[in-house]
Amino acid sequence: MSEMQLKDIVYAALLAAGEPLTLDRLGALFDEDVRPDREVLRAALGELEAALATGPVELQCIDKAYRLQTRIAFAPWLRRLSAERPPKYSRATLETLAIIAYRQPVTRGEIEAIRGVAVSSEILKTLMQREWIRQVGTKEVPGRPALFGTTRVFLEYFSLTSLADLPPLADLRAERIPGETADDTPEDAGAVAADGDAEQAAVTEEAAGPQPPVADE
Amino acid sequence: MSEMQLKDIVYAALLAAGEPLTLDRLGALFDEDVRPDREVLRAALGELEAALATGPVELQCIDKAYRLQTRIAFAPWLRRLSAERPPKYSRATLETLAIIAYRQPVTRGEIEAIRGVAVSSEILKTLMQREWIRQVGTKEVPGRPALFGTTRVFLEYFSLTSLADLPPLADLRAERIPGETADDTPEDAGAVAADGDAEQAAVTEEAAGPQPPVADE
Amino acid sequence: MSAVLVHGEPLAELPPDLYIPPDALEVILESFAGPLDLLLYLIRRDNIDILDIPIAEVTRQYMAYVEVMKAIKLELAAEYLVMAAALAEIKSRMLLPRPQTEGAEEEDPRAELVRRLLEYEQYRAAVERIDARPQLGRDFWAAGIGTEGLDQERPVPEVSLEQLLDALRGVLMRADAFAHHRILREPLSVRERMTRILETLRPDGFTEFAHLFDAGEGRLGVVVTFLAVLELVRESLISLVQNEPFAPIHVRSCA
Repeated sequence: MSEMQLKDIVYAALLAAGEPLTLDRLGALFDEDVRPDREVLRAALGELEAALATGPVELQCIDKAYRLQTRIAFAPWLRRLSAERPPKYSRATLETLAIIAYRQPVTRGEIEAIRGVAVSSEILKTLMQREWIRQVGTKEVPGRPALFGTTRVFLEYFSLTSLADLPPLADLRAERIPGETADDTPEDAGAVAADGDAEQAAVTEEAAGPQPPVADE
Repeated sequence: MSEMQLKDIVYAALLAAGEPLTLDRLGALFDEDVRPDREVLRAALGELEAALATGPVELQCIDKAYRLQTRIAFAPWLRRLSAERPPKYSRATLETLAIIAYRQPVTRGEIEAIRGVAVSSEILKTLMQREWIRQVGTKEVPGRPALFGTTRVFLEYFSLTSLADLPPLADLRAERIPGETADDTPEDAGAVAADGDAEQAAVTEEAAGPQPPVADE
Repeated sequence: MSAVLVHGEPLAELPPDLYIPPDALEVILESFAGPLDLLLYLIRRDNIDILDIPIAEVTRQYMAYVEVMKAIKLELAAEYLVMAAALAEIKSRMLLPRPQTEGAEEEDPRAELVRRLLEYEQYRAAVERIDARPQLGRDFWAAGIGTEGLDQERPVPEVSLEQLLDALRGVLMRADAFAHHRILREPLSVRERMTRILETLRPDGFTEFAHLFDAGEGRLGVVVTFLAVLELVRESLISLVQNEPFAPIHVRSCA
């Protein structure tokens, strides 16, 4: 860490994450051989809290995760912050929603196993508030985790008659991921897309010119 | 505002907004009768910038809107917040982006003429999905091809205050060809930034400047 | 010095710096973003004055690369061949005696090519500089904090199906990278039905098995429901109870 202060790294992470961070996730920011233990992290969080004491931001710990929030005294001004652009869901939120749609009924643990990272309660809360997902039961395993599934509101929002309208996973896999591969191929050469109508009509792109289906070689 | 400091209100607002805020939007946080004017707001932003100088966050101006972002020095830790690695874009994609950034508004055909190779639809789709470029009109020539330009999201992504912040194209030639005047500075870009709508406005730079002298033997 | 074999065929002519394994060669050749890129590489590599290109030599080298690309069956953009033709034309024009017209000097046959190369090179350099700029999510992050309890009237985010699928593609790529998760085992219709069945089951008590089926859905619907029930049983989400042979079967949520 050298000159960089642990307190500042923690502050930067909380500001950048956009979601509450547990001690484990804070620890994971560091290489194993220099990873601060939980006590050290807690001390840094304490330092941060003290440093923030005179400012408009405060540190909160909810359900063992830390997050920053504006002090309530600033609410009168902040209430007037109307968004100019509609906000966006984080990638994590969209991934979670997509996994629930394809894998329902599914537990949070299963979503995490697929995503490879933790799914915050915030995300599930957001999706529940939107009424796109709901708890449809609990799984009979230790801990009795909740099972999530999508709702009719979800189908309606995405104009799906049923989940079967979603493109099969195999088609998604086959598609080339933009930006990941050399993409200089003149598309005329490969316009014969293997997956014809898999490129669903819902792909709403306003690109100019005719967009041939993605060629897959 | 009483005991509450303007600087702190601005800080809280920038953090809570989740998007860059213009002076107008910052002013709108206040009742009309106590609304600070633009000069006062600018001064508060200056104060804030100074106060943040030792911390992990910095103030950045994007197209006359302000946002807070983490300092680059923290990237090694913050990169680990996400399981995903930042996307890497192919040379072809970046070349297309660069040409659109410097030559906008520009058609696909014009981009192809400069690159000497076809620009695949995939590339344009990638750039549009990232919301780095958008169609800004159509060219009044046969076929009415789409004209592309960069967006505010592009500025935000590359931390550019305005298009004028782009490294000038001329430098290169100045190095290579002693004696030739550097004439490619996108100086119009500054004016663009002034009119408040850099998103649309074009860097109206004349092609690539004068033709290089050709040695004859 | 032995010839480099590509697919068993010796290459007739190779640029002197091409003694690299064909695999690596492929990577190098694929990294050219187009014919201008390749030409610039050749010119800058040999420190050639771009304003006085020895066109015959550069053409020879260029063609050697193009031949290698063809030989290893790289998908060769048509533009490479167009450029080859252009180079050949310039070469032939250079050989012709220049008519001495008074006053205006005859334009160098290479002028247009040089102009294009210089222009392209500018953008190629710009790419490096743009890519070197701080990038959101790579070098810096937007700082933001929660606004819980502010009861702001915020519009809800809009999501397109494509964005949703795009997010899923990201997951799939990662999942492929670290393990082979079987994300999808059943057709979606079955998974959807599983959710619906869980919803209809009363939290306490039994639901009659037959009530889960809707004859109006036809055979396919019945099959989907049946598969969903089997899958739910397999995942221990529900249990089936039958008190005696031929008695009605009841379904109970395990929760």
